[in-house]
Amino acid sequence: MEKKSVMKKITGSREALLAVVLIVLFVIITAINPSFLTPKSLMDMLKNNAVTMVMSLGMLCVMLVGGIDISIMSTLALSGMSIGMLLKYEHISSTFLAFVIAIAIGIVCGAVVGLIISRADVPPIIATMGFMYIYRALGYQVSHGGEWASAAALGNFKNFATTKFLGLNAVIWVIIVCYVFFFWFMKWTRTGRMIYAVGSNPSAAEVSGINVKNIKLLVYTIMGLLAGLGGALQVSVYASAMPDMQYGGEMDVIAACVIGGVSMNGGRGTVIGALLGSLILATIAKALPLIPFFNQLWLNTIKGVIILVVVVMNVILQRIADKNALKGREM
Amino acid sequence: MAGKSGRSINNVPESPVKKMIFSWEGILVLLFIAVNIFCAMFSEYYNLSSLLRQMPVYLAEVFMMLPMAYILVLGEIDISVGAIVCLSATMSCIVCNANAPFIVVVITALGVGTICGAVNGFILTKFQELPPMIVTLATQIIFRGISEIVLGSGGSISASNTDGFRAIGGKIGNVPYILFLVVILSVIFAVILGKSTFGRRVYAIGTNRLTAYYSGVHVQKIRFIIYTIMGTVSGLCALFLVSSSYGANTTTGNGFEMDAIAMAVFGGISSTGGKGNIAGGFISAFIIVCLRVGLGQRNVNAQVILLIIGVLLIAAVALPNIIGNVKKAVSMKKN
Amino acid sequence: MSEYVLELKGITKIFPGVKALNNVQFQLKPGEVHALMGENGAGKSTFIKVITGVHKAEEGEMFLNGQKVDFKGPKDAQAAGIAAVYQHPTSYPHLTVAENIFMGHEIIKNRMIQWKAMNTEANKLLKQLDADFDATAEMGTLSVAQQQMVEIAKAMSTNARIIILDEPTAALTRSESEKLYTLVDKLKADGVSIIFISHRFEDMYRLASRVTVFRDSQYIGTYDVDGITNADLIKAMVGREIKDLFPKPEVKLGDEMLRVENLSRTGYFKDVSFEVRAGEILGLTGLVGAGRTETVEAVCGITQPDSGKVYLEGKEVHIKKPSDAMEKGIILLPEDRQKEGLIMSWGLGRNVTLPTISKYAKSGINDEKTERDLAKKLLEEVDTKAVDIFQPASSLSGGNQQKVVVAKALSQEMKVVIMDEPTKGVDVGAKAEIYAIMGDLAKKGYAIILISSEMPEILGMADRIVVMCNGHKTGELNRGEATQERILELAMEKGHTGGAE
Amino acid sequence: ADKAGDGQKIALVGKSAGNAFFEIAAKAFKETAEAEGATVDVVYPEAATADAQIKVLDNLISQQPDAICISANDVNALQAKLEEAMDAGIKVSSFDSAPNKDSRQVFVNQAGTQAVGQALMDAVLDISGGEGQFAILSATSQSANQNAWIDAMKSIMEGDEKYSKLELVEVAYGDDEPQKSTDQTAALLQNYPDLKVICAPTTVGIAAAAKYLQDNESACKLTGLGLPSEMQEYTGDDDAHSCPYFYLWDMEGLGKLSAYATMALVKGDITGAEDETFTAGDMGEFTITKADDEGTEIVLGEPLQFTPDNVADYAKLY
Ligand SMILES: Nc1ncnc2c1ncn2[C@@H]1O[C@H](COP(=O)(O)OP(=O)(O)OP(=O)(O)O)[C@@H](O)[C@H]1O
Ligand SMILES: Nc1ncnc2c1ncn2[C@@H]1O[C@H](COP(=O)(O)OP(=O)(O)OP(=O)(O)O)[C@@H](O)[C@H]1O
Ligand SMILES: [Mg+2]
Ligand SMILES: [Mg+2]
Repeated sequence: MEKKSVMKKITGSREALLAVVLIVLFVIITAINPSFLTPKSLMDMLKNNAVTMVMSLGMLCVMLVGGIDISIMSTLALSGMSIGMLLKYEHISSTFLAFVIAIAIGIVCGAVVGLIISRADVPPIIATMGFMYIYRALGYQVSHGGEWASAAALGNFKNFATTKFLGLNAVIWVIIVCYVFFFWFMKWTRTGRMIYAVGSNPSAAEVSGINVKNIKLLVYTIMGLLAGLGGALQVSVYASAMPDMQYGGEMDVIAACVIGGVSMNGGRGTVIGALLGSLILATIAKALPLIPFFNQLWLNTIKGVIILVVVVMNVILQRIADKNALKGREM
Repeated sequence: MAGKSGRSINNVPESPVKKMIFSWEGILVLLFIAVNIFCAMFSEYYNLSSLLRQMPVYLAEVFMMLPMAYILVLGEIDISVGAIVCLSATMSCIVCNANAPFIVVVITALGVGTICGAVNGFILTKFQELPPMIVTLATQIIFRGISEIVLGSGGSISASNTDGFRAIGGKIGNVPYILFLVVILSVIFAVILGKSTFGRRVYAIGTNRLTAYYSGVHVQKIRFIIYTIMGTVSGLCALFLVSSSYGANTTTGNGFEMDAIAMAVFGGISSTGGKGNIAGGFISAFIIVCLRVGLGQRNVNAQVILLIIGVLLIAAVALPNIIGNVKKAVSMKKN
Repeated sequence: MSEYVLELKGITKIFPGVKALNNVQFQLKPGEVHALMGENGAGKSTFIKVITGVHKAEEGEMFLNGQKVDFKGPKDAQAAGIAAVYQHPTSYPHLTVAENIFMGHEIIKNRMIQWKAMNTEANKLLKQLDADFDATAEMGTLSVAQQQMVEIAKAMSTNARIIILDEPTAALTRSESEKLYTLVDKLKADGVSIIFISHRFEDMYRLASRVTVFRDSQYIGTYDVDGITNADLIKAMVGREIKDLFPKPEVKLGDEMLRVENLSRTGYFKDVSFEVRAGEILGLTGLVGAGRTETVEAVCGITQPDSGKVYLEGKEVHIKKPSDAMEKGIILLPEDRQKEGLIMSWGLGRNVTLPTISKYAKSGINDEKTERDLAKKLLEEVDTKAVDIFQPASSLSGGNQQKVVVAKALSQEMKVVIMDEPTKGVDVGAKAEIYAIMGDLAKKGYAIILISSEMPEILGMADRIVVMCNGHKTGELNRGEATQERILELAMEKGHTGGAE
Repeated sequence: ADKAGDGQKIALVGKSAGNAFFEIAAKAFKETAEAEGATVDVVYPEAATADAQIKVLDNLISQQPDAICISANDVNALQAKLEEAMDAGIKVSSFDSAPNKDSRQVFVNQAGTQAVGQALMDAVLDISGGEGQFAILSATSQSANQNAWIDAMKSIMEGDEKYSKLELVEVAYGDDEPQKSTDQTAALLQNYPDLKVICAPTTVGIAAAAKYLQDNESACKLTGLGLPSEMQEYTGDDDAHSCPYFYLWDMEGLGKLSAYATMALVKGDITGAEDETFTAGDMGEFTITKADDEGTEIVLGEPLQFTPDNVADYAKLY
C-alpha cells in the first residue's frame, strides 16, 4: 500500500518525472565519464550556469501569468555593461554598489516592459521583442559603441565570483538564496499565490479583487530585477562586460522553464520545476564536451535533439501517468 | 421562414470602403507614404531605382512573413524558420556544386524546406501538448546544427555554378523578379487566408481551437499543412538568398524568424491568434524595408535602426489600445 | 435601522451599446431567501456584479443596513459581508480547492500562508456541503458540479451576512440540488440573507419567499412566492403567455439510425449500449459525472473509445474525428457553449456556417452571399433574438447563444443530433423554443439524443430514457414507465459492474 | 600638398558592432585616412552575419563611395555584392578577415597564416617545456581564420622533429561565448588531467580559459591570441597567473596600413596585382604578395608578443 502511493506520487507529478530524467542523465554521463560527478565539476556547472538558473525564476513568474519575456538578455547586457563602464571609469568601486546599480537598472527596465504590457495591453511577445532591440541598442550606447570592460578594469568586483563562503562559491550562494527565497515567496506568500491566480484565471482574479494589472507589472519587474542581477553575475563570473553578451540566451531561460514543466499558457509551474529544468540544461551543456564519442561539430545538433527528446519524453510519460491514473479510477 | 416572432435579422454588411479607411491597414498606408517622404528627405540616395536595387535581399524575408502570418493567426509561433533557410541554402549549394541542373537545385531547396517544415508539423501534431515555441526552438538548433555538420570546418560553401541563381536574381527592366513573385505570392496567401474556407478555418482555430474542433475543422491537418508550407517558403527564401550571395554559411538566415514576426505583427496580425490579415503584413513589410533602406543609406547605426523598429513595433500595438481605452472612457462619461 | 439589509434604488448600468440595467430597484429583508428571475439577458448577473462592486453603476444608490455605501471594488463588498457565487465559475483550475476557497482571505500567520490550517478549514466547509473530494484536490480535475460546491464553500468561508448565488443549480442534478437546498436552509436559519438567481421554478418554490422579476433591463415587480401563480410569473418574465412548455409531438418512429454497442473508455465509461431511431428523442440522464458527456463525445470522435462498436443505419462506422462524424451525419451540440460551441468573438453568421462552409464554396473560395443568406435563414428559423448576423456571439444572452448552437446543427442535413444539456442556464421562454425546435427536428425524421440533468425536461421530451451511473448504463425506461423516482433510483445505483450479474 | 586620400570617400565595414578589438583598427583607419584628406564612414551590420553585411553593402553601393574596405563575416557569401560594387567602380579592399579572391582587390593580412601558426606552435613548445599534451580551444568550428591557423599549426608540428614529443589531444570549440568556452576548458582539464598547455587563438576563448585556469590554480598554462586589456589580469610568469605570454597583431598598424592600401587603390597607385609596391606613410614601403587563396595580400608583419613586461602598456591601447 505504502509502495503504491510512492509510485503514484512519482507518476503523478511532473517534477518527480523530471527528477527521474535528471537522474537518468546523471547516471548515463557518469557512466561515460566518471569525472562528471565530482564536487568540483558540479560546482563549476552551477557557477557557469548561474545566470540562466537565476533568471529562470523570473521567467517562471512571467510564464505563470501567461506571459513571456524575450528582452531579458538585452536588459542583462544593459545593466552589466553599465556597471562595467562605471567600474572601468572608476565612477564606482564598491562591489555592493555595483550590484545595487545593476539590479536597479534591471528593475527599471522590467517595470517599463511591465507597464507597456499591463497598461497598454501589448501582447508580451511583441512588447518584449521591441524592448529586446531597444535595450540592446542602449547597451551599445552605454559601451560607447563597442568598448569592453575587461578583468583588469573591473577591480575588486570580479573577485565576488571567486570568493568562497562556508566552502561554497559566492555565486552558488546567490543561486541558493534566490531559489530559497522564491520557493518561499511563490508558495507561502499571498503575493506569490496571486501570481498563480492571475495566470490560472485572470477574469476570476479580477472579480475576486486582485489587481491583475499590478500583478503583471510586478512579474515583469521581478524578471527585470533578476535580469539586472544576472547582468552583475555575468560580468563578475566572466570578469568581462561586452555589449553583446548573452545574445540569444533568452531561449535557454525559456527552454529551462518549459522543460521544467512551466506552462506557456499560465497557471502551471513551480520553483522546483524551474530548478530541475535549468539543471537539465546545465547538465547537457556541462556534459556534452565531456563525452568523447562525437565530433565537436555535432554538439549543437545533439543539444537540440536532447531538448526535443526531453520534452517529448515528458509528454509521453505524462500520458502514461494519466492513463494509469484513469485505470485506477474505480467504476 | 422567419422566426415565430417574425423577427428579421439583418444580413447586409456595411460598406467595405468605410471599414477600410478606419482600419489599421488604412493607417499603415498613410504611414507608408510618410516613411517614404521622410526617407526621401533624409537620404539623397533614396529613390525608386536605389530602392528597387536594394530590395531583393529584404524581399526574401517578406516571403517568410506570409506563412508566418498564418502561424500567428493560429496563435502559434515558429522560430525555426531561419535555421530552415540555412539548411535549404546549404543543401541547394551542395547539389549545385554536384553539377546538377538548376531545376534540381530548386527542387532541393524547396524540398529540404518542406521536409523541415513537415518535421515541425509532425511533432507538433503528434504531441499537441507541446508549445510550438519550445519545439521549434529545439528544431532550430537541430536544423542549424545539421548545416554545421554538413558544411564542416570552414562553415561556408559557395555555389560553383551561379548561372541559375543569377537568372532568378534577374530583372525585368528595373524591377527584380522577386518583387513580382512577392506580390503574386502575397495575393495568393491573402486570398486563401481572407476568402477561402481554409483561411476561415485557420481563423477559427486561432480564435477558439476547441470550438473549431467540435465543429468538424481538421485542426491537426491544417496545422500540419501550415507548418509544412512555412518550410517550403523558407526553402524559397533560401533560394533567393543564395541568388544574392552565391553561397551559404552557418549564419545564413539568422534572425529571419524575428524579422518575419515583426513585419506580421506590425501589420496588425496579433500573436495571440485569430486576428489580422495579409494586407496589413504586406504594407508593414514595405514600411520596414523602406525605413531600413532609407536610414541605412545615411549609415545610421544598425543598433539605432533596430531601436527605431522596436519602438515602432510597440507603438503600433500600444497606441490603438491606448486610444481605444481613452475613447471607451470618454464614451462612458457621455452616457 | 432600515427594514432591509440591502436596498438598491434607480440603478442604471450601461455597457458600450447596451443598457444592461435601466433604473431598477431591489430590496432584501434580513434572513430571507429572495429569488431573482427573468429572461436571459434581462440583466440579473449584471445587477449582481453591481452589488458586489465588480461593475460600477452609472446611476443609482445602494444602502446596506440603511447606510449608503459605495463599493470601489469586490474587496469592499467582501469586507462589508457580501459574498457572491457568480454565474460563470470564477475558479482557478490550477490551484487546489483550499486555495480557491481562501483566495483573497488566506489564513496568514507571520506573513506566511498557513496551508495546514487552510486545508483543515476547507475540509470542514466541504464536509458541511457533503462534498466527496478533498481540499487538496486540484480544482481543474473536478467536475462542474464539484466546482460549483467549491464556489459555495468560498462564499461561506467569508462568514458573509449576504450571500448571492447566480444560477447555482444550473450545473446540478436534482439530488445535488437537494443538498444545496438543505444548505441554503441552514444558512437562512443562521440569519444570512440570500439572493438566488435561477431559471428553474422548482428552486424558487422550494427556497424563496419573495421573487423579483426583471425583463429587458427593467424592474417588473416583486412578488410573494405564495401569492403568485406560475402562469402569472411566467407572464411577468417573458411578457407573454406560454401555453405548452413541452411541445412533444407525436412522431411515428422510423428505422434505427444509431446503435452503440459495448462502448468503453478506460476511466470514463464502460460497456455502454443504446440505440436511437429516426424521429425518436432518446433521453440520456444520470447524476453529474455519470459519464454521459464522455460517452457521446466518444461516439462523435472527439475522444477515442478503447473498445466497442458504433453502427449508423445498420452499418458499422469508424469515427476518428468530429469531422468524420459530421460527414456521416452525426452532430454533437456540446455542453459548454462558450468554450466548445461558439467562437464568442465571431459574428453569429460565421459561427452558424463554420461546420459547412466548404459545402457552398466555389473551388475553395467562400461564397459569402450564399453564406449570409443561409445564416440569416437558420438564425431566423430558431428565432434568435439578434439584430444582425455580424454581431458577436458574446453579445447574446445564454439562451440565444444556445439557439445559435442549434442553428449550427441545422446548417446541413444530419441524421443524428446529440444535444448535451441544451437548456442549461436558459430561461423558460427560450427553453420552450428550444423544445419546439427539438420537436420539429424529430418530426423531420432526425434521431435525437438529449442529455439532460433536468428531470421535467427528460420526462417531458424523451420517448425513451437511458440512465447512467458512474460510467455504466444502469437502465432504460420507456416514456410510459418513467417517473422521477424510478430515474433517481437508477441514477444512484452504486457498485454496479456492467451487465455481469 | 598632394595628400594620399584627398577628397576620397571611403566606407569601412566591420563584422559587427560592439567588438572592442575591431574598434581600435577602425579608429586608426579613420584617423589615418582623414589626416590624408579622405572621409571615412565606419558601418556595422546589425548582426555578425553575412546576410546583414549584404544589406550594408547594398546601402553603400547606393552611396557610391570611392572604396569599401571590409572585414568579411563569410568568405564566399559577399561575392555577389562585392562584384557588383567593383562593377560600379568602387574599389574593394579588405582586412582582418578576407572575402574570397574574386570579391576583393587586395587584402591586408594582420600576420601571415604561417607566421601565426609558427608563433603559437613555438609558444606551446616553450611553455610545455618541450613535451606533453596540449589542446586547442578555438572559436566556432567554422571560423575561417582560426581554422587556417590551426591547420598551419598542425602542419608545422608534423614538419619538424622538435615538436614530436608534443601531442595535440583535442580541438575544442567555445563558440566565442564565455560560458561555453568555460565549459570546454573545464572539460579539457577533466578529460586530460595531464594537459600542459591550452592554446586559444581567439580573444573570447582565451579570456574565458585564462580566467578558469587562474581561478582554479591549474597547472595547465595558456597561450594564444588575445587582447592585452582582456588578458592583463592573467598574464604573468608565476604560478598565480595562467598565461605566460600570448600574441596578437598590431591592431592600430592594421588599421593604418589598411587605410593607406585603400587610398592607394583609389588613387590608382596599386591595382591589387602581385608584386606592386606602395608607401604607407611613415610605415614605409609594402609589397603585394600572393595569398594562400591565390588572391593577393599585404602582410602587416609578425604577430606581436605580449609578455608580463609589456602587457600593461598595450592594455591601455587595446
Ligand atoms: N461585460 C459586458 N460588456 C458588454 N455587455 C454586457 C457585459 N456583460 C453583460 N452584458 C450585456 O448585458 C445584458 C445583461 O446581461 P446579464 O448577464 O446581466 O443577463 P442575465 O440576466 O444574467 O442573463 P442569463 O440568465 O442568461 O444569465 C446582456 O445583453 C449582455 O449581453
Ligand atoms: N470518479 C471521478 N473522479 C474524478 N473525475 C471524474 C470522475 N468521474 C468523472 N469525472 C470527471 O468529471 C467529468 C464529468 O464527466 P462527464 O462530463 O462525462 O459526465 P456527465 O454525466 O456528462 O456530467 P455533466 O453533467 O457534468 O456533463 C469528466 O470530465 C470526468 O473527467
Ligand atoms: Mg446571468
Ligand atoms: Mg456532461
